[in-house]
Amino acid sequence: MSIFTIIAVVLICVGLLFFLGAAVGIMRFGDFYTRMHAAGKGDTLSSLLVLLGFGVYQLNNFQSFSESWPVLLVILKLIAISAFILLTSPTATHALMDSGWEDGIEPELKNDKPETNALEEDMPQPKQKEAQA
Amino acid sequence: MWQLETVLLIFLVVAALLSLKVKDLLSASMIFGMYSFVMCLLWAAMGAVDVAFTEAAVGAGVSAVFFIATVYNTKRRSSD
Amino acid sequence: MRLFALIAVFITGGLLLYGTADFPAKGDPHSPANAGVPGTGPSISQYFVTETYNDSKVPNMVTAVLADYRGYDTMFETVVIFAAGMAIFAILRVVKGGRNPGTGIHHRLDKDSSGNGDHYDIIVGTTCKLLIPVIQLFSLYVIAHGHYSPGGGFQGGVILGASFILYAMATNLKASLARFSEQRFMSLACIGILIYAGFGFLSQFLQKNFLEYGVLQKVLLTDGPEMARSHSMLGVEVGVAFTVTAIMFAIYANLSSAGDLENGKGL
Amino acid sequence: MNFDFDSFTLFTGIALLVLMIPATYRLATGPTAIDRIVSINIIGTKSAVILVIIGSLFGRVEMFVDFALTYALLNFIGSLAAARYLHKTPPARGQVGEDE
Repeated sequence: MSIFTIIAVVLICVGLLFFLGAAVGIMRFGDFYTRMHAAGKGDTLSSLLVLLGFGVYQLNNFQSFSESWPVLLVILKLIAISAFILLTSPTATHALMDSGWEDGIEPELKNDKPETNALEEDMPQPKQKEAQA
Repeated sequence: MWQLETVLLIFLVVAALLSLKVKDLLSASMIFGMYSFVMCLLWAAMGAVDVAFTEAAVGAGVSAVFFIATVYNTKRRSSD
Repeated sequence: MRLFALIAVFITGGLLLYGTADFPAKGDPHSPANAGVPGTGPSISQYFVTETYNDSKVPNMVTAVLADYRGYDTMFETVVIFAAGMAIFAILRVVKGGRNPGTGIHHRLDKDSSGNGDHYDIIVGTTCKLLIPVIQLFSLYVIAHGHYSPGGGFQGGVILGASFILYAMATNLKASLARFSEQRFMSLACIGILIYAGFGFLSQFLQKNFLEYGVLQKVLLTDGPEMARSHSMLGVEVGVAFTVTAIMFAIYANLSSAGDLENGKGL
Repeated sequence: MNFDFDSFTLFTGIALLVLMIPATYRLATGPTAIDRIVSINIIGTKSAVILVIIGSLFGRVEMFVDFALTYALLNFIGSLAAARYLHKTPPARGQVGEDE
């Protein structure tokens, strides 16, 4: 078991852990914006980690630059996929969040909860913006 | 490999049923996008790589956009 | 009535599942489709697997089957896509004057169509500005690399068309039509089919059958008919890609603006 | 130590598919349409990873990365189209979009 395999397994396992976090977040969180937070951040990072893990595993087949350039090409493409996910997934999250705000989805604020105690009432109220026209 | 295919087939059935159940046509077209995602994964798992590529390009890319553009110019809510 | 339909669906599905029990196993080399019926010689798939590389020097046999052995089929698939674009044009396109304001489909949209505020334009616009050249380059790779890896004219054309659609969604329909106008994409669609049919007619002029590329070595100046077939397949794929690109963008433009390309508000 | 990377890859793929279940749950019960669109976005990102996994199981990663790349690029277009749709139409709360 080479060093590349160990690094790949570690990267993939960490990626799966973040995927688990994103999955729990999208299932359990209370309102749309927090769910979006879990989805956008967790999924991007974890798919990045898993793809890079597979890229590191490909290094096992690498002997020399003259013979095994197809391996380098595969690794380059995996890095390209990671870069695109890194670029597109937050942008899509931003666009969807923005359209959700314009669509009239209210965020769940702290004083929406029924069980507000006296201590929380003293704290500064979160400012509620008007929806853009 | 067969474990992967079995789970994928279950997802396929779930996606097909959901896209029929949902009344909102925007959601239904997006769920149909999920159907084509899973279908593409199935083609790839069967080894039909060219078909999977076509499904990825057409199903994931443009057909969802066409459906949304059509819903945009018609009614959003399905009547049945 | 719904219960009756449900029962009918279950019976049909059960019959179909029962039918699949007789199928040969997946990838079975001794099934009739792969090994041929005993006593009738090798099957057609065996021929494709063993002889494709000798015939046309194309490693990806799916591309060879699509563009060479089944050339008619792919040509008329392209014509089907072209016909779909023409049908969208014929049904939706408003040629003169446009719809009356207030009676058209867009009367319920009281919002401004050009952008959704600065932050949207900056973030999504910048990302699309970075992405669109990469998508187009990748689609050209898919078209040109169809001989060696999955891909080809259809897939690459769809991706190229999707990049134009992405441009139209990042800015607006009018800006994208300024770059890829209706006249251009409609003529590009026709040019694609003409390229495909041109290869067929060229081989007919050289006293062979329609779409029999081997004879084109006199024109393409290649060494041997195999390389002529390979190069002709590339040309044919480029023709397919032209048509698919143009028709994808045409369908999007007509659908999203309800056929009113001049002053319609796209998605 | 005997470690089979292929079995580990298969396990990873099945684990990813199992982690799709919460997204599918949100897809089925999401209160608004945009929740569903977010979960579709997640499923699309996971699918690109699963394609690479299937390629690794076949031993032909160089063939499968091509359309994982296509997935990563084109998944964005669908989400952006849905976002544009929700931008361009008046707010839907209480009229359409809410299921049942």
